[in-house]
Amino acid sequence: MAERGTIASLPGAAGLREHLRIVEAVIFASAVPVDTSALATHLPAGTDLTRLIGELQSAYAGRGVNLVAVAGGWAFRTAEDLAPQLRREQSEPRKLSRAALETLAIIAYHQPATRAEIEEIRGVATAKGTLDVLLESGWVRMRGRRKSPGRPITYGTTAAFLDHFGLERIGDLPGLEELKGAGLLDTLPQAALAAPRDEPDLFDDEEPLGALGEEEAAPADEDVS
Amino acid sequence: MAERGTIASLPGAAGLREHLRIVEAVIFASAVPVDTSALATHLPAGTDLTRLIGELQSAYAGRGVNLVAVAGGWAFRTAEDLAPQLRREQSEPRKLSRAALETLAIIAYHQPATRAEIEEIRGVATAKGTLDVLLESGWVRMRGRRKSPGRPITYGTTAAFLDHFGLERIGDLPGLEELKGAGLLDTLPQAALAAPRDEPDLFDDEEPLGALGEEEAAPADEDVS
Amino acid sequence: MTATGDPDGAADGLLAGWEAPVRDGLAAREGDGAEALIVDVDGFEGPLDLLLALARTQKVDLARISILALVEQYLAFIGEARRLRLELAADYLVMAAWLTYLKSRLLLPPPPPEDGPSGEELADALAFRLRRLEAMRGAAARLAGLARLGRDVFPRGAPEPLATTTRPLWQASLYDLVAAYASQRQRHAVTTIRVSRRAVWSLVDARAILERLVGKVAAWTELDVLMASYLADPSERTTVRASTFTASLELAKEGLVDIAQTAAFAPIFVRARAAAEPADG
Repeated sequence: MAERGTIASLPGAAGLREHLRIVEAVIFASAVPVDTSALATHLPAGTDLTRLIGELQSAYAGRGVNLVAVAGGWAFRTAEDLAPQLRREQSEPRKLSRAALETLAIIAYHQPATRAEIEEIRGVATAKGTLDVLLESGWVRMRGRRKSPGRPITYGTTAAFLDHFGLERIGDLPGLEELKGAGLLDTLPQAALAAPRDEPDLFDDEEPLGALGEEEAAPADEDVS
Repeated sequence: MAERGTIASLPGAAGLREHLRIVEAVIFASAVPVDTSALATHLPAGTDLTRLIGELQSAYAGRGVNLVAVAGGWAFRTAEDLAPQLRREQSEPRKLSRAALETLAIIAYHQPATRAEIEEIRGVATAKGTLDVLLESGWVRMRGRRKSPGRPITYGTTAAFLDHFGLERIGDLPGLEELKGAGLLDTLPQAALAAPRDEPDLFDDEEPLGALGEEEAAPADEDVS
Repeated sequence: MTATGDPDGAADGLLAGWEAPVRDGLAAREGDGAEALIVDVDGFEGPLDLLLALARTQKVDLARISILALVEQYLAFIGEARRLRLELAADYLVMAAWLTYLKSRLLLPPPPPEDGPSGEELADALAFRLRRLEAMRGAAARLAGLARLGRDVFPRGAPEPLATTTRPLWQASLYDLVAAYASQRQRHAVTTIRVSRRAVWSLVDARAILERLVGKVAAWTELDVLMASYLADPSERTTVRASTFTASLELAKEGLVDIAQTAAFAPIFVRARAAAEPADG
């Protein structure tokens, strides 16, 4: 490595070790993923965070706690394979109904998606309560409104969704490439290839929610399709 | 990391290593310190918990996170010595008080100015906090001491002052005539205003701050060129 | 309705614990074979779900499914349900009507092109929707199979909120600064106006001067004329007059001068009194 000499001549191994300790402590302290810009505020400008995180990640590889990239940041999580040993201590999280899980999957893979689009895919009206449960879980959010007749609300997933399912970004959804390749993420056959997008900014065909009307005052009865 | 080697090379082989991972994960995931009896429920009967905890504790010694005994149990805590680095700095915009603003203005226009001179112009005593705030803001600095009885400290503005107020040099401050022209002054004061000067070098009637007197005990130790 | 021999597939589809059995359920359905399906419609989530279940009985890839055969199966299912007088939701009937139309399109010679999509195009669209629904089912199952936070992996149980120190960021504009300076120079100007001492003639001064002047004049002389040289300054005129008049009264009382005035507001005359002469003023 060309940089080696440079690094060795920096404050030195002690400095590097100190930076490693800080990164470790900051991520460890937090229950939610910490992104690199937040980490950078604790370190001198110009610190090579990628290298520090790489070091830390390999230090924790194979341990009972791992450093993982999730929801656009870094977090310590118990090792997946220890689930059986840990589960007894923790109460099971609430199970999602089949309809809710299916709706969540459709929103995740097709976002931004309107209620009408979800119903078109499932071939059935969305039961009252299905979207509520997802909104309440914090995994789904109202993004804005589609610029189309009726200005229906568009739904998308949140950072909490990525965190919960251990995904670094929405592009890491399982089987995404396969589905995309088969054209199954399109709203209609022959439509342009689509990919799910969960960027916070609204897209060209979306507009802000605007003042909450009576329609969506409670997330339950928001069907504006 | 050295610690990884330690764990990997433990004599107890795979079983011991697995037990260490479980202890690590259980303590990490717990919201409260975990006592040994709670740990024991996750491990085969007869496991030497004292040894496991000892191993884990030394693996984390000197790291950013330590395994500590608290409240009758075991918990991970960020290393105490990192507290300053973990502290998040947040800057909060705040307006200067009227007194501080007036004092700052007098220092700007009449620098180098002593506290007595400022008070003479303002006609009121300057509260101790007022000058402290200005020194803390980085806009005002102690220049030196006036060569006069009592050797009072002289105050002047800094480069940060010019920067913040968008002035290229101190002479760009609007003069009395200009203030009158702008409608800020009804009449011109009798005494003409000497041009303010903020050169870093001391003037003929100033001398270095020297040893800390009781007056400037707190914020004084900044450079006086 | 339940595909027979499929205990956990469609029957519990609505809300109950679906996550774990989903893949098994799909597999079981596929393995179900062509046994008679009709028992009950409750297990299906709408007509598309029913169609998908029926399609699986064809034991072929959904891409190569016979839509015509599927339509026949669906219509047979609906017919059987009606024969058994089962309650059917309206959308199942709507789907049945549409499939009947599709069937006629597929069987009859193609209509003129302007008469809407052909039977094949409609069949393709239906096949696409079935494939897509199945794909999303699979995606949901894979999502559910991911290691989930709070079930399979756990975050730090006792997060340590990082301490925050607030550093004030002082704000002031050049206008604030300049206005503060101006306003307080203004105040300063007001408070230091020096009221110049008003010149006041004391009674003692006035008497001394009057004595001196009258002593030389025996004839009646107008007081203002007598004092003319002192009344030149307008700012002192009032005080000179008042003090001189008072002094003249004092002198008259002591018999040193005579005073005469012909009418109110008329000029006042004075003269030194001769020792023997009685006053006549």
